[in-house]
Amino acid sequence: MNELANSFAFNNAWLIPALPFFSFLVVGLFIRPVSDKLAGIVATLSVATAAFLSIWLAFDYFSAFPAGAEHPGLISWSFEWLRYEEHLAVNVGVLVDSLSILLMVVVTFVSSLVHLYSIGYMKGEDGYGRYFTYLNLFTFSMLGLVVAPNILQTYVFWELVGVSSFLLIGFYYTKPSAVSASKKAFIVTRFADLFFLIGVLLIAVVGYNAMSMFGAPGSLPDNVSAFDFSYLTSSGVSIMMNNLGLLTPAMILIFIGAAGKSALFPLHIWLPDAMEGPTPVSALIHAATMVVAGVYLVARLFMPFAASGTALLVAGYVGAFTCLFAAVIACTQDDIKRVLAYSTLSQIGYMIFALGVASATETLGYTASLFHLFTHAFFKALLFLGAGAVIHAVHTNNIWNMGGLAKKMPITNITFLIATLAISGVWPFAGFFSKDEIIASAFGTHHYVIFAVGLLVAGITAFYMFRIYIVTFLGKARSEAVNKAHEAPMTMTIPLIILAALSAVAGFVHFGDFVSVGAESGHAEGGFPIWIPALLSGLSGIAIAWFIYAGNSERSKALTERLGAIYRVIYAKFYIDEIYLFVTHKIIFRFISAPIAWFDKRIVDGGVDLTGWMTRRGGAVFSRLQTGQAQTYTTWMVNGVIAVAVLIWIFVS
Amino acid sequence: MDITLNPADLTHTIAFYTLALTSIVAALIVVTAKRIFRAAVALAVVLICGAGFYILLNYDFIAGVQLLVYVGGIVILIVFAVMLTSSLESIEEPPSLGRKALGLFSSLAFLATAVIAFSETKFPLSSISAEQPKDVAKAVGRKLLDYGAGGYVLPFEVISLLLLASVIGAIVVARNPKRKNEGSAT
Amino acid sequence: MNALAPEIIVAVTGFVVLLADLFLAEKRKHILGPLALVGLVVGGVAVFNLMPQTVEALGGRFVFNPVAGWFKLLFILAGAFTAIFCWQSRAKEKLESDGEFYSVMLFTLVGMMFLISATDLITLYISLELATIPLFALAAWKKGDPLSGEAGLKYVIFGALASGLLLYGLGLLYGLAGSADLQTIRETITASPALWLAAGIITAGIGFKITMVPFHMWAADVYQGAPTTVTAYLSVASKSAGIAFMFQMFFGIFGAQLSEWGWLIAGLATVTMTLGNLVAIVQNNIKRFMAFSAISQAGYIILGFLGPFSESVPSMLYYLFIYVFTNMAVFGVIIYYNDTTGKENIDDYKGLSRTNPVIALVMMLGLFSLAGIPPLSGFVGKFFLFNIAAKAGYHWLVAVAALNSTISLYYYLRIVRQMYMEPPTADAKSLSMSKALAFTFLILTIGVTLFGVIPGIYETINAQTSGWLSALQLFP
Amino acid sequence: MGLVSWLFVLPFATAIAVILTPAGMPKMVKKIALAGTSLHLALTAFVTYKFVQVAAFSGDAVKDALITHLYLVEKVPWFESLGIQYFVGLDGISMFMVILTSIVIFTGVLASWTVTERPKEFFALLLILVSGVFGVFVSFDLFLFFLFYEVAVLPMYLLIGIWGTGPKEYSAMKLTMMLMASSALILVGFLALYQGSGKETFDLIEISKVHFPIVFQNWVFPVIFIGFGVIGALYPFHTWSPDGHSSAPTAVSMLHAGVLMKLGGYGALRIGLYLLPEGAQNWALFFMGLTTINIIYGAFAAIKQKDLKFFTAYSSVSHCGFVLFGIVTLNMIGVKGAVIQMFSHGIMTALFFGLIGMVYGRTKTRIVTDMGGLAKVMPWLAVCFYIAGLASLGLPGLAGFIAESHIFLGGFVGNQWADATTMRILTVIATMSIVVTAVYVLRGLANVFQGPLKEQFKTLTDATLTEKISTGILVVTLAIVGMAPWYFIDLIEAAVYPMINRLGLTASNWMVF
Amino acid sequence: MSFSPELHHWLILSTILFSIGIYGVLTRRNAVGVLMSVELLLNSAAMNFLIFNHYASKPFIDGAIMALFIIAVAAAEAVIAMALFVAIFRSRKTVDVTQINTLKG
Repeated sequence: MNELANSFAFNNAWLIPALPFFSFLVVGLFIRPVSDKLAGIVATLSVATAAFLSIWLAFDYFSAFPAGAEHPGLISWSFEWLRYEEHLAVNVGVLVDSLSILLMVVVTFVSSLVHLYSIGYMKGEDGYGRYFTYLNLFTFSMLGLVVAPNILQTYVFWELVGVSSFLLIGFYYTKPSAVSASKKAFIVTRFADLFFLIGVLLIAVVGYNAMSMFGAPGSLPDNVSAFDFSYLTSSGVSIMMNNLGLLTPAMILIFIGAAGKSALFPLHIWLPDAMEGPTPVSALIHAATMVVAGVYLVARLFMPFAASGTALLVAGYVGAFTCLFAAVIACTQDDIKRVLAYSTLSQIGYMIFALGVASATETLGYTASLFHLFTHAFFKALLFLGAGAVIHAVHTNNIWNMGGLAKKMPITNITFLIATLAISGVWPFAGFFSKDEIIASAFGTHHYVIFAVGLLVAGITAFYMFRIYIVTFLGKARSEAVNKAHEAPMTMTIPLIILAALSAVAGFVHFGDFVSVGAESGHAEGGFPIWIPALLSGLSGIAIAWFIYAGNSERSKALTERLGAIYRVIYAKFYIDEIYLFVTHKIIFRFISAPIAWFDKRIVDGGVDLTGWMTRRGGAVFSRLQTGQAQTYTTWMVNGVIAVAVLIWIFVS
Repeated sequence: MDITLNPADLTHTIAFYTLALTSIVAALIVVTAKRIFRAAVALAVVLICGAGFYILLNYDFIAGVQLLVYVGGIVILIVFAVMLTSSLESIEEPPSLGRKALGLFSSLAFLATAVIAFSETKFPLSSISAEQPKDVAKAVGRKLLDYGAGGYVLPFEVISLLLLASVIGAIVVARNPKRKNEGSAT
Repeated sequence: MNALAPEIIVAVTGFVVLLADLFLAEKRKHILGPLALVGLVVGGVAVFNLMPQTVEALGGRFVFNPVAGWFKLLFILAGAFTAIFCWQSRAKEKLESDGEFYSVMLFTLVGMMFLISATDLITLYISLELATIPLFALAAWKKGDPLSGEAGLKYVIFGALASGLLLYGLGLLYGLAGSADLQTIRETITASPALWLAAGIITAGIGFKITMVPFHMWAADVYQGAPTTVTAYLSVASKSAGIAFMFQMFFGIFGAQLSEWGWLIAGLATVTMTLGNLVAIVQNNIKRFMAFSAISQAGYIILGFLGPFSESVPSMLYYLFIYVFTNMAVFGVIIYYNDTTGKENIDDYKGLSRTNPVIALVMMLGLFSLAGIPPLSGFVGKFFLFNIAAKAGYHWLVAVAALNSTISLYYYLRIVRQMYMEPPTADAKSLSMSKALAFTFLILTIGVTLFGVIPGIYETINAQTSGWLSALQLFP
Repeated sequence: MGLVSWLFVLPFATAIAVILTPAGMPKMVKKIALAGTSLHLALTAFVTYKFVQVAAFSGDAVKDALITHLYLVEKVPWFESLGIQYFVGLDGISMFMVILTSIVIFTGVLASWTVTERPKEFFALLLILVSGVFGVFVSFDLFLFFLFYEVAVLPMYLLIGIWGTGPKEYSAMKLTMMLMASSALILVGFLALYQGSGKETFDLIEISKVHFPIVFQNWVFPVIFIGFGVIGALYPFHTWSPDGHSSAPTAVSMLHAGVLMKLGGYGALRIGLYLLPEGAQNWALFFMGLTTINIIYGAFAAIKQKDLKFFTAYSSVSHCGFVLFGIVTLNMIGVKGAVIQMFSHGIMTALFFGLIGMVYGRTKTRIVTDMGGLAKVMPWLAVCFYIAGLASLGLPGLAGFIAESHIFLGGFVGNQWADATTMRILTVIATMSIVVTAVYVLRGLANVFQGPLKEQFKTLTDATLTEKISTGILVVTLAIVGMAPWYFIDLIEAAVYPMINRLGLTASNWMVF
Repeated sequence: MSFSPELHHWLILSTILFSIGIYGVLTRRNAVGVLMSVELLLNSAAMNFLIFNHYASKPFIDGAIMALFIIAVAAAEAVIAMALFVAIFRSRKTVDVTQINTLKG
C-alpha cells in the first residue's frame, strides 16, 4: 500500500469519475445554451484528462505491484454516503485494483476517442450541446460503476448508466422509432435490474444478519458493511451463504441483472434497436463500455460465483448460446449497424462463457475473458466508428446500396479492414490472441460443448465480418450516393487510426500478468496448440465469405433462395421481438393492467358509489314512513311505548 | 275462599261493578259512535260514572269538581265544537279496517302490558284503604295555598299561567280573519 | 323569594307585553319586540346573579341549582333570539297578533324554567304542560295558511296523547313510590315490571318533546307547517326543555337504574341519529330538512345519558349551549331569506354567496358547526359527547355517531353547494338587512365560531354543574 | 405565541389578510399569498435552524429512548377538566414534514398564478387548508391533532367543487365523504386511546407511557391504521384519489397529493405504531399484504390511464402504498424509509401536478395521446417532467431511490414478529413495481414530450419565471435529498428510535416508565 | 277472592278505560272524536292518581290535588284543541283527520 501512498494518481483517483461529472454539470447548465463548439471541446478535454489520469494510475499501480505478483484492491478514497443500519452502510468511493484499472483505462480511452470523433460526426445537428452533456453523464456513471468498492454503489451507477443510455438512444426524440427504442432499452434493462436489486438485497440481508450475530469476519475491519466487495468476495462469506443455500439463487439473480445490461440471450432484444441512437453512441455504449458492464460485474463477484459453481455454469451455457445465436443472425442482416450489434452480442457471449468455464482453480477463463474485453473494446469501437464514417458519407445504413467505397474512403477502408481481421481472429491482430485464449480455456477445463461452439462461432464471425467488408468496400458502387462519398474529416479519421493501431498491437500485451484472480496468473499451459484450429476456422470463414460475395452477387442471391424459409426466420431475428411485443402489449396491457383499471373503476369505485346510493335509498325509504296521517304517527308512538317497556323487561330480567 | 259480605261492602261492591260496567260501555260508544253528538253524550256519561267512582273512593270534593268542571264545562265546550265543525246529523264513515285493526292491536297490547305489570309488581300500598282525612276539600284547599314544605302553591300559580296562555292562543287561532281587518280598517 | 326572581320577571314581561299590545296604537306596536327582549335580558341577569349557589324556595318545592340556572339561561337565550327574529321579520303578512305571540312564548318560557326547578311530580307535570300546550297554538299561528293549521292539528293530537300517556306513567310512579316528591320517589322505587312500564311511558313523553325516533313523527310536519320563527323556537327551546325534563327523569328518578339501561339509551341514540340523518338527505323543503337535522341532533345529545359520569351533565349543557347558537344562526338565515323572498326550498338558495355573501357565510358556518367540523364549536361539543359514549365503553356507538355526522356533512354540503357552487338565479338580488338583525347575526356567528375554541365556557359549566350528579349519589 | 405555533398561525394570518384585501385587486391577492408563503419558507428555515441547534441526534440517550423527545415545546392547558391542552412541539419527523409542506405550499401558490375566478376565496381556502396540515404535523395532543386533521379536510370540498374541472362536484363530494368517514374511524381510535389509557389526558406523550392490553391494541390499531390509511390511499379506500386529483385545480392537487396524503402515513406512524406496538406487531403482515397490492395495483392501473392527472393520481396511490408498506415492516430501516418516502413522494407529486397544471394551461388538454413532441416547444417543462418521472421510478441520485432502497431493504431485513419468508416474497412483489413504474412513466412522458410535434402546439411558450422558480425549487430539493441524504436521515433516525425500541418492549418490562 | 273492589280491580278498570281512550285516539276519524278520547285518557289517568292516593299507606292528599290539576289541564287542552279544529274547519271545510295530510315525505 505504501508504495502507492505518494503517487499523485492514486491519491486523487476520485478525479477520474469526478471530471466527467463536473463537465456534465458545467456543459449541461452553462455552456450548452451558449456555444456548441465550446461544449464539444470542454467535454472531450475532461474525458481526455480522465483518460490520461487513469493511464497514469495504471502505470503507478502496475509499477507498484509488478506483473505476476498479487494485485490487492486498494480503496483510494471513500466517504459514508448512506447508513441504513449498523453493518449496512454504503460508503461511496474509488476502489483501485487490476480489474477496475483495466475498465477505467478502456472506458476513458474509448470515450475520449468517441468524444473526439463526435465533434466531427455531430457537426450541424441540433441539440449538439445536449449530446455532449449526455455523453459526459454516461462516462461519469460508467466510471462510477467500475470504481465502486461496494455492490450498492455499483447498483446506483448501474441505474445511471441505464438512464444515460436511454437518453442517448432517444437523442433524436422526434423520430418515433428512436423514442420507442430508448423506451425498450430502458424497460428491458430495468427489468433485469429488478433481479439484480433482489439479488443485492438478498446478499446484503444475509450478510447483515450474519454480522449482527457473529460480528465482522476476522480478516475484515469490524465496521465493514455487508455491501462491500471485500466482505462479499471473502471466501468465508461465500461458504456460509452456500450452506444456507442462498448463494446460488443470489448469484443467478445478479447474473440476470448482468445479462440484462450485457444483452445476453433472453434480454438481448434492446441492443439491435439501440442502433437508433447516433453511431458514436453505439460505438461507445453498445460496443465498448456499457454492454461489458455485465462481464465486469461477474468478474468482480467471480469468487462467490465460482463458489456457487452452478451459477458459473449457467453463465457459461447462456454465454455460449448467445454467442452462437447472435452470430447466426448477424450473417443475414442488411443494416451495417445491426450486423455490428449482433456481432457485439456474440463477442460478449464469448466473454461470458469464458468466465463461465473458469473456476476458483482454473482462472485462465477469467483472464481470457477480460483480455477479450480489452481487445474487443478497441476493434469493435473502430468498426462502429468506421461504419459511422461510411454512413456519414452515403447517408444510408443498408450495405446493399453501398459498395466500392474502398477507393473513395481509403483510411476508413484500411482501418475497417484491420478491425475486421482483428475480430476474425487473424494472427497478428488482437482478436486472435484473446479469442484463442478463451477457446483454450474452454478446452482446458473440459467444457467440450462450449469449446465446439466457440470454435464454430469463430468461423461464423469471420464469415459475416468479411461479408460486410466485401459488400461495402469492394465491388462496384451500387448507388450513385457512393460516387459522391468522400473521406471523413480529420477529427473523425484520427480516432480511427489510433484504434486501428491499438487493435493491431493490443494482442501482444502479456495480459495474464496484469489481470488475474486468485493466486497464480492465468497462462495457457502447453498441451495441444489451440490456436491452430481457431485460426483455421477463422480463415475458412473468410474464404467462404470471399467465395460468396466477391465478384458478382448472383451467388449470394441464389444462396438466399435456396435457404428460403430458414433464411427468412433468421433474418427476422427468430421473431423474438414479436414474442416480446405480444407478451407486453397483449398479455400485460390487455389482460392485467386493463382489467385492473376496469376493476378499479367499476368494482372498488363502484363500491363507494354503491354505499352513497344505498344511504340515499335508505333516506327515501324512511322518508316514506312520514305518511302525513297523524294517526299513524300516534300508533307509532303507542307501539314505541310498549316496545320500550317490553325491551327493558326482557333485557333487565 | 271465604266470601264475607256485610251490607256496607255489598252496596259498595255492587255500586262499583255497575258503575264500572256503564262507564266501559259508554267509553266504547265514545270511540265507536258513528254520530259525533252521540259520542259527546256518551263522554258525559263516562265522566259522570267517573265522579261516581270518586265518591266510592270517598273523594266527594273531587267528584263534585269533576261534575262541575268536566261534565259541565268541557263536555259542553266539546258539544259547541261539534256544532261548529259539522251539522249534528252528519254521519261519519267508520275508520279503515287496517287502522281499526292497528288501533285495536295497540290498545290491547297496552292493556295487556299494563295488567301484567300490575299483577307482577308489589305496590308498597296497603291493600285496604287507609283512613282518609275526613274533610277532603279543606285538606286540598289548605295544601294548595300552603307556602311551606308540602304546599302546592307553585303548581297553583303555574296552572293559572297555563290556562291564560291557552285561552290567548285559542283566541288568536280561532279569530275570524275577516272581522279583525275591518275592525282595524276604520 | 329571590330564587323565583327570574321566573317572575319573565312572567311579568309576558303580562306587560300583553297589556301594552292592548293599549298601544297600531303604528307604535313595533316596540313590543324590544319590550319582550328587555324583559328577557333582565330575567337573564337575575339568573346570572343567582348562578353559583343552590337556593331553595317554597319549602323545597322549587330549587335553583347551577344546572337549573344554565338551563334557564338556555331558555332565555332561545326566547330572546326568537323574539328578535319575530320582531325583525318583515314578512309581508305581518303577524298581526305579535303582542299575543310574545306573551304566549314568554309564558311557555316560564313553564320551561319551572320545569327544571320542580322537585315534585305535580309541579313537574304542570310546568311541562305549560311548556307544551301553548306551542300547539303557536304552531297554528299563521291563520291564512292551511299548512299551519294542519301542523297545529297534528301537534295537538300527538301532544295530547303524549301528555295522557305521561300522566299514566307519572301515576304509576306515584303509585310505586307512594309520594309525589321526586327525592322520595328516587329513593323508594325498586326494579319492577310496573317501573319498567312507567319508564317506557316516560321515555315516550321525553321522546315526544325532544323528537327521539319512535316518537318523532310529528316533528317533520309541524316544523314545516309552523311559521319559521315558531319552528326555530320549537327546535331549540322545546328540545332543551325536553332535555331538562329528561334530566329530571333519568337523573332525578331513574338515576340508580340508569347505568343498567345504557343499552336502551345507546339503541335509541343510534336509531334517532341514523334515521334523522338518512331522511334529511332526501329533503327539499329547508324547514322539513331542519326538522330531520334536529331529530339527528337529538340522537347526539342523548349520548350524554350513557352511564352517569361527572362529565355527562356539563358536556350536555355545553352542547345544548352551542346548539342554541348554531341552530338559531341557521334558522335566522332561513327566516330572513324566507321572509324577504318567500322561498323555502333548498334549491332556492342557488348562488346565495354571490348575491349576499354575508348571509351565505353565516349559514355556512352554522351548517358546518351542526355537522361538527372543527374549529367550529359544534365539533367541540360533539367531541365531548362522543367522549362520554367512549367512556361508557360503547366504542361501536362512537363509530356510528361519527359516521352519522359524516352523512350529516353530506346533506349540509348539499346546501353549501347550492350557495357557493351554483350560479345565482336571474331574479336573485342582494337583500338589505336591518342593523339589529346584523348585530344578532354577528353574535350568533361569534357563538358558532369562538365558543368551541374558548375553554372558559366549558370550564365554568363544568365547575358548577359536575357536582350535581354526585349530589344525587349516582356513581357506583 | 412560541415559534412553532407561528408555523400554522402564519398561513392562517395570510388567509385573513387575503380575505380582507379590497375586492377589486386580484393581483394584490396573489402577491400577499406569495409574500405569506415566502415568509413561511423563511420561518421554516429559522425553525429548522433552531431545531437542529437544540436537538440531539446521536448518543445513547437517543438510541435507546422509549419516549419521543420533543423540542421547542409549547404546552398550555385548554380544557383542563378533560385533560385537553394546546400541546405543540417538534421532533425529527415533524420537522421533516414541516419543511416539505412549506416548500409545497410556496410552489403551490406560485403554480396557481393563473387562477382568475374568485382568487380571494381560492387563496384563503388554500392557506387555511395548509395551516390545518401544519397544525397536524406539530400538535401532540390527540384532540388538537384531530381538530387540525379535520380543518385540513374541509376546504378541500370548496376548492375542488368551485375551481375544479370535469365532474368536480361528484369528486369533491366523494373525496370529502371518504376522508370524513376515515376521520370517524380515527375519532373512535382516539377516544378509545383516551379512555383506555385511564390517564384522563389527551397528551400523546403521557398516553404513550401506558401499556394497553393486547386485546385492546388488537382492535384499536387496525381502526387507526385504516382510518389514516384512507387518506394515505390504502388499497380498497383509494378510489377518491384518482377522481379527486383529476378534478382538483393544480395547486390543490399539488397540496393534496403532496402533503395531505402524507397525513395518513404520519398519523399511522405517530399514533398507530407509536402508541400500540403490540397491535402493530399482530397486524403488520396483513397490512403489508394490503399495501403490496396497493403498490402493484396502483402501478398497473396507471399504465392504462389516458389522462395525465389520473396517471399521476394512480402513481401516487402506488407511492403512498410504499409509505404504509415501510411503516408495517416494523424495523428501523423500513420506518425510516417510510418517512423519507413521505418527503420524497410529496415533492415528486407536487412537481408532477404543478407541471401537469402548466402543460394543461398551455395545451388545454390532459389526454396523453392528443399531445406529442412538446419537448421542442417547452424544454424546461420537459426536463423537469423527466426529472420528476425518473425520481418517481426510483433513479439513484434522486430522492425516490433513497426512500425505496430503505423500504425494500427494510422489507427484506424483516422483524421478529412477522414470518420472514412471506415478508420477503411481499417485498419482492413490491420491488417489481420499479419496473412497472418505469413502463408507465416512460410511456406517459414519451407520448407527451417525444415524437413529432403536432401542428397546433407549434406556438406554445416555455415556462414563465414564476413557473421556473417553483419547478426549480422542487427539482433542486429532489436532487439534494437524493445525493446528500445523510443529513436528513439523522434528523429522522433520532425520531424513529423510540418507535422501534417500544416494539421490543413486552408487557413485563413496560413498567420502565 | 272477596268481591269487594281491591286495588288491582280499580287499576284494571282505569287501565281498561285508558286503553279504550288510546283506541279512540288511534282510530277516530273526526278530530273532535280524537279530543274526546283524549279526555277519556286524562280522566282515567286522574282516576289512577286517586286510586293510588286512596290506597296509600299514609294519609295523603297529593293524589287528589293532582287529579284536580289534571282536570284543569284537560280544560286547557280542550280549549286549544277546539280553537284549532274550528280554524281547520274554516279553512279546510272538514275535520276528518285522515284527509288532512298535505304535509308528508
